Amino acid sequence: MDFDFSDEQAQLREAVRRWAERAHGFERHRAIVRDEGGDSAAVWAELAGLGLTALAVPEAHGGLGFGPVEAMVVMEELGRGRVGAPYAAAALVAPVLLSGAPEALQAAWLPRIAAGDARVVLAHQESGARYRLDRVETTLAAADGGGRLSGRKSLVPVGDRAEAVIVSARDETGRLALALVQRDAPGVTTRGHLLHDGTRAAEVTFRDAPAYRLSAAGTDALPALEHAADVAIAALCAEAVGLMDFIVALTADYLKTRRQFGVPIASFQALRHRLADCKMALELARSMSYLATLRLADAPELRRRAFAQAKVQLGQSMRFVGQQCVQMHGGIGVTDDYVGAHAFKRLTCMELQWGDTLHHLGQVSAQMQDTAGVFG
Amino acid sequence: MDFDFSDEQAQLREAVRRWAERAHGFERHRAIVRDEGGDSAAVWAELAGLGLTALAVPEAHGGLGFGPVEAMVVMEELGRGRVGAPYAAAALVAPVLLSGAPEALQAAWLPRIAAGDARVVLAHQESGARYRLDRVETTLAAADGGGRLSGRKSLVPVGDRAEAVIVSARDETGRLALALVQRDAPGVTTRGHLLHDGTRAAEVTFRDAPAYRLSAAGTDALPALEHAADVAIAALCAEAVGLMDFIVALTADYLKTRRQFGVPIASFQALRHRLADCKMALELARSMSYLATLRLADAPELRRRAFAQAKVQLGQSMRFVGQQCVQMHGGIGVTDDYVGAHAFKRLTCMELQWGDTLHHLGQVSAQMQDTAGVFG
Amino acid sequence: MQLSFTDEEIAFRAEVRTWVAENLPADLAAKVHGALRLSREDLQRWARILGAKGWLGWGWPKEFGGPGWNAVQRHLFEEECALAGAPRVVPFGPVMVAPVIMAFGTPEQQRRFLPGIASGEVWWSQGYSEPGSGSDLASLKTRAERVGDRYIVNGQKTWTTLAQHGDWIFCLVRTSNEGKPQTGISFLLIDMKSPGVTVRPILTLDGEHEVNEVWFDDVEVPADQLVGQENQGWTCAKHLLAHERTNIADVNRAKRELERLKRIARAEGLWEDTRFRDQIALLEVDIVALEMMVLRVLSAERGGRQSLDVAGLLKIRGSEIQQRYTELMMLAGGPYSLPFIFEAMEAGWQGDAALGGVWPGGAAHAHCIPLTSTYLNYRKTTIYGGSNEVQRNIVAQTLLG
Amino acid sequence: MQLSFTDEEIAFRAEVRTWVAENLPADLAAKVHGALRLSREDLQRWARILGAKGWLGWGWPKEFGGPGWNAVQRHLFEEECALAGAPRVVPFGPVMVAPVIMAFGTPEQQRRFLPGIASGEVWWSQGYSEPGSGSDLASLKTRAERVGDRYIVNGQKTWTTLAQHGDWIFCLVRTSNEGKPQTGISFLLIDMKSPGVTVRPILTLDGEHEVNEVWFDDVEVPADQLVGQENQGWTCAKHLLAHERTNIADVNRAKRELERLKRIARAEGLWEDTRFRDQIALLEVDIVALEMMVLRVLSAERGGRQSLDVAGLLKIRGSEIQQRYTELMMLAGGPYSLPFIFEAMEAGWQGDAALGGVWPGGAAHAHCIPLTSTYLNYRKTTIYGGSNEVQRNIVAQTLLG
Repeated sequence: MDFDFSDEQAQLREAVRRWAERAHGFERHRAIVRDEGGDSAAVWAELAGLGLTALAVPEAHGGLGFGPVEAMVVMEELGRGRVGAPYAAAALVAPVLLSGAPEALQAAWLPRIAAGDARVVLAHQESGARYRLDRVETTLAAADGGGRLSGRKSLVPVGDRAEAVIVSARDETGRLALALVQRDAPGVTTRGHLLHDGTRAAEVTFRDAPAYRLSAAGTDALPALEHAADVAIAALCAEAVGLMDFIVALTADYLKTRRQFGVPIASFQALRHRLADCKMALELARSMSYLATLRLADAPELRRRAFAQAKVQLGQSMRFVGQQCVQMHGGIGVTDDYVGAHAFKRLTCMELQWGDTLHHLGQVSAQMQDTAGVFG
Repeated sequence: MDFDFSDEQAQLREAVRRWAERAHGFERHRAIVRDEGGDSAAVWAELAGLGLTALAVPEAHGGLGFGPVEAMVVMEELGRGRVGAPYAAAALVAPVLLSGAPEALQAAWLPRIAAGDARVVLAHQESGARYRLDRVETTLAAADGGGRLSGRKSLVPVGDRAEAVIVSARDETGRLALALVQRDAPGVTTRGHLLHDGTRAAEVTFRDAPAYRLSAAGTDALPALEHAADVAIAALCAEAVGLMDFIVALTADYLKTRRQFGVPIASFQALRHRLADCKMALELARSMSYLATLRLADAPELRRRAFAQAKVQLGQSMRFVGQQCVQMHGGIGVTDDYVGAHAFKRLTCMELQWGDTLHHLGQVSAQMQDTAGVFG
Repeated sequence: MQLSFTDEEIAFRAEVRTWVAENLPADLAAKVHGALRLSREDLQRWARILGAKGWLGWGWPKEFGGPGWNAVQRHLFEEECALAGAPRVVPFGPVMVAPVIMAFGTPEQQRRFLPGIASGEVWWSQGYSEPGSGSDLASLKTRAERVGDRYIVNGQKTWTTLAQHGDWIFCLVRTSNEGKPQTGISFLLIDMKSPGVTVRPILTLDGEHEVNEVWFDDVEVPADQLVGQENQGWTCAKHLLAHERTNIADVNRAKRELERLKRIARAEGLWEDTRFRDQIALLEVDIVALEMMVLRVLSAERGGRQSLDVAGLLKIRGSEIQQRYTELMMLAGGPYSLPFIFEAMEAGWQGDAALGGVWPGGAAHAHCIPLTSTYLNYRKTTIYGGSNEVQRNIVAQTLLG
Repeated sequence: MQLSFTDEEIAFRAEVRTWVAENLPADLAAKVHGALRLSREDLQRWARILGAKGWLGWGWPKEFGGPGWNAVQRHLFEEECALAGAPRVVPFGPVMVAPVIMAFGTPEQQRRFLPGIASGEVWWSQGYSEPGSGSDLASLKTRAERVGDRYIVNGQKTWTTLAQHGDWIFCLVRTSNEGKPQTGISFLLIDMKSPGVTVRPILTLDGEHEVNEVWFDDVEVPADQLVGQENQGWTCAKHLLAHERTNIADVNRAKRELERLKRIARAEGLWEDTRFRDQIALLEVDIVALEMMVLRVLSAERGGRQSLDVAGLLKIRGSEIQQRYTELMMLAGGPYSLPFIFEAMEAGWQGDAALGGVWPGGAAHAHCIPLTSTYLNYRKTTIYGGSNEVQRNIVAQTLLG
């Protein structure tokens, strides 16, 4: 039971933080949203330059083979720095999905991911699925050398710019399968758009698109998909913690600077107590972010229960901290050219990703045991 | 659409308020709890002396035949005055239940109720029923001249001191029936006890106890029982509003008087805002109390929906106002000899009577229509 | 005490309902029900229609050409418009500056300005807030110097709603630095076409252009555009704030949006979900309770009495409820509340041709597009018009002195 | 970073668990699990058992006869005791005054007082709060005048928990009125059998006798019962407050009570009720998050670092959660949470013979009897030990200065 970071982890944090502060200011973020549709190739190259795209790739495939704690450290700093790049999707989730793939596929893609040359992202969202990973209508038909995908996916991170997409689909036996399809393959159509947080996603349709099956025939890929989702949730929790660190500090500074009625508004007890409540929400969220990361390698049942609990806490914290920090700013807090407003928008969108608070509350409720606690 | 009180109603309010202030101070309340088991014959006689026991009894039976608004006015003042007498149960609910009874029964009991000579109360609570009025296992067997009751009821208001009890029971056909049994009838056993709010209730068992059937054979008494419950809920809402009026004013006075750090604690913005929130909860509750009272005579569907909404609002308001007013008092707020603590206990118990907030939320949720509003 | 309206009130409601049904353009109602973007022309169309009927100044007394309705009639009119999906009337002219001109303006000013407001021809803006003066309005710094028969105005206003469309603007300006801040403020009417007036957009966090900065650089304002006495502007401002308190709760619109929330929940398959449905049920209770509180205030006002201690609660509760229903709509949309497609806020957007004219998730989720924008935009409701913190200060003042 | 305990910690936990299982009297555990009334004798029995094992002063260093455990070991010990249903150790002796005597007492005072505390023989009370000094402790007025080799104490303490059982009481008293309030306070140990000490009960709103007023009327206190220097009492008080911060969250007990809540919900037929079950689920998340926060503080403390900014949150959150589970238990009991039967809080009460020895609603609802009493009683948790309002002031101070 130890929540200290190693020196290596501290150095990793420092490196990411320094890069974000130096190279990824708010003006650059806005320019990326305005001029590059929310996704910057240059930023991705810089992340690769820092070695971050190699972080979760096994050493055997040219990566660093780091674990969940290092991923958490990076995500906290990307959150603090308000970096909208699809790092979690393309650098953390993809390697996990590929780890179950045939060796040839791993050898083909993992080194390119590590080098930052290729982005591979998961496409799981379907129109009627809401937050359920097992509601899949996209089909995977067997074909020589792999399969053929038909269907439609929404909200695929940088889905119109990634080199390849890993798709959840039903095979002929009705089993859930995972298949990789190259974006430039015939039968793949993409339409990119912004999300409210300034990140990029795409609607992707497949018409008999040639695909490589990742999950072995005869197996159900749902456990693998759920594990990938939990990798994404752990990353989301860590990013949210870094982002809440940022917005709470930003708000504290504002309260100390802004004057009304001849005094700094930091002198009003109602605002002081509310900032204390924000700090509470932040530290509860940080605690559950740690729990999620440290449970990532555990048995599915234990892991899923902890992740549902974590997303419920994060959902509540993100909403409260985001709303109250905007409120305490007054008018400036709702303007598009204020960094705090963008932090709020990101916090808002994160609640709607990988299952909202009510969804995960349902999971917690359904999985409750007679006893409960950090240790299960 | 008019929420003004008539001069008569204003006079009625004034009379009850003056009596409570003059004759029913906190010391008397405590003495009644300590020495009289939470129920005082003298207080009942004084209420009768004020004509209040006749309020809801039809003029044909020696009553005043007043309506729901007058009942609300009285209950608000009994709440403000913290009068624990079973007025709603014995003076408002009983006449409604008897209004459907055979003329002979009405003639036998209503005049005595009006005169304050007899208290007749409803016994509906059973062990497994929780808040459902239709969960009834007590049986009513037909017998010449009426029926015979067997079963057990809990939490019957002054059930060990009332002259008669009206019992919900199943007849041989499985229909819900209402039957009146005299407390001194053979086969009736009672055990009185206090509730946490200092009022009196009793566990009552029936073994082949002779009873008079109120509801006609072949009919289902549930609608009548639900209507009686709504009369009780309207009374409860009004009492709670009066009681919250009292405790909010009490708390405001305390904040202005109590000094810490060299200043009145009324100067702390966090407490000022919380008192404002209490005022909000109080006025929302008053609004829904009005709605309940004014819907009492409406068609069951419209009435029940409004009453579920009202009890949800009251439940939330009573809990928030009670808890926060105690909190703002600090230590004194949790001492047994402080009037505010007793107001809090009464507010606490009222949430658990006639369906708690979650129960009625379920009712609202189940009865939602496409449109909603005060006018249905 | 009684709940039902009088026969006269019921007849009045029916008359308004019929007229609105016959005169509210369907395309406008569709935009409002869908929470899509409204143009200046959209808003002006409805204003002119009301103006032609003599109902744009629905709160005005007969002597100034208004219908002379009482508080209950005004409420019924507002409710019928809201439920039918009429665009929100831009209040700065008919609801805000007009009553001030009626109460404090000269007959000449009344003749000059009221007709253009009543007809909907002239678009007014409100120049109150300044960068340094939000909750603390009395500290405003925009100066107006009297030089001969004109005032020379210098300074900056901010959060000026829809000023990009404005013909005229009414401003609180500082004409004296003596005494306490409230004194020394004057109420000026300024032609926005005057040289030296610059309007700069402020984009809100939903990316919309709704508020502005308005700069005044040696703007010459004829002295006959001063309303009331010099340095008595605070009196005008207070009069304006006191006027129209019930509609601030916006409960009529809340009822309409609750209906919309239920439609969205059905479309997204949440209507049978106990967990989400309970959230709607709680909101429904909140809205009914707020409506009852509004009706209590109306009943008191019709009786000629003020019930300020309750009226002061309406803005707090109304804005909390507005934020709650926008929040629940966004949550109901779920993942499909995430896309930000600026052009999709325009009525008639058909999606992307590349995907065969469909939306993220398909046309079935088209109603999700505005949900997060509205949620984000409505964070303003607890900030503007006197932040809810300031409102709580006021409520506490009445309770604790 | 890692979640699991070390092998040593796991072995330690096993040792404690075994010992508690073998030494905690079943009748005591039954009372605690049932939230029934505990007598002085009940509390003393467990204290003596711990004392005999040398674990009553479980936070003490070896040099004073304690086990010398680190923060994690202390936490594991507390958790095992809580989950097993051990009575709460009355903290005033072993947890509060002992560390002060160790830090500031003379060797003579340490020899004189620590053994009786460690063995559980001597019952200590805490004399801090006064009628006029709650949150504002430094304003306390109880006077101690030095006369020769003794102090003459006059004044009144209040909210003195279980003082009716007390042998000794440690008090903050005013020995000087110079300088700011904190200076001029001294830390005195007073024998409650001294002439002039009067204890008057204060009943809490659940009707229980748990707190008292303690009056001092010319009480003579030998000067060798002053701890630390005269007028340096505030330093002792701060040391006491700084000591033992994690258990203030009481998360171990919260975990035990969550299990009890689930048992009650099952018994009352609520386990399958989505609406109520979700409330339990939310509480479960709250408790897990609080436990993680506690573990973070323990990890920092074991590493010799303070993480005050988080520790300051523990009391606020812990007390909110205590109130929430008592509230949910009361709600789970439903109508059968209403009866107030004072004698039924005694273990073994069999109900009323007149009804054949049964309870309101039958023996199936017997577990409901204490629920509302506990709910009412626990309102104190956000008030005592520095009200949550004061705690928020402190947290805000670290954020905003």
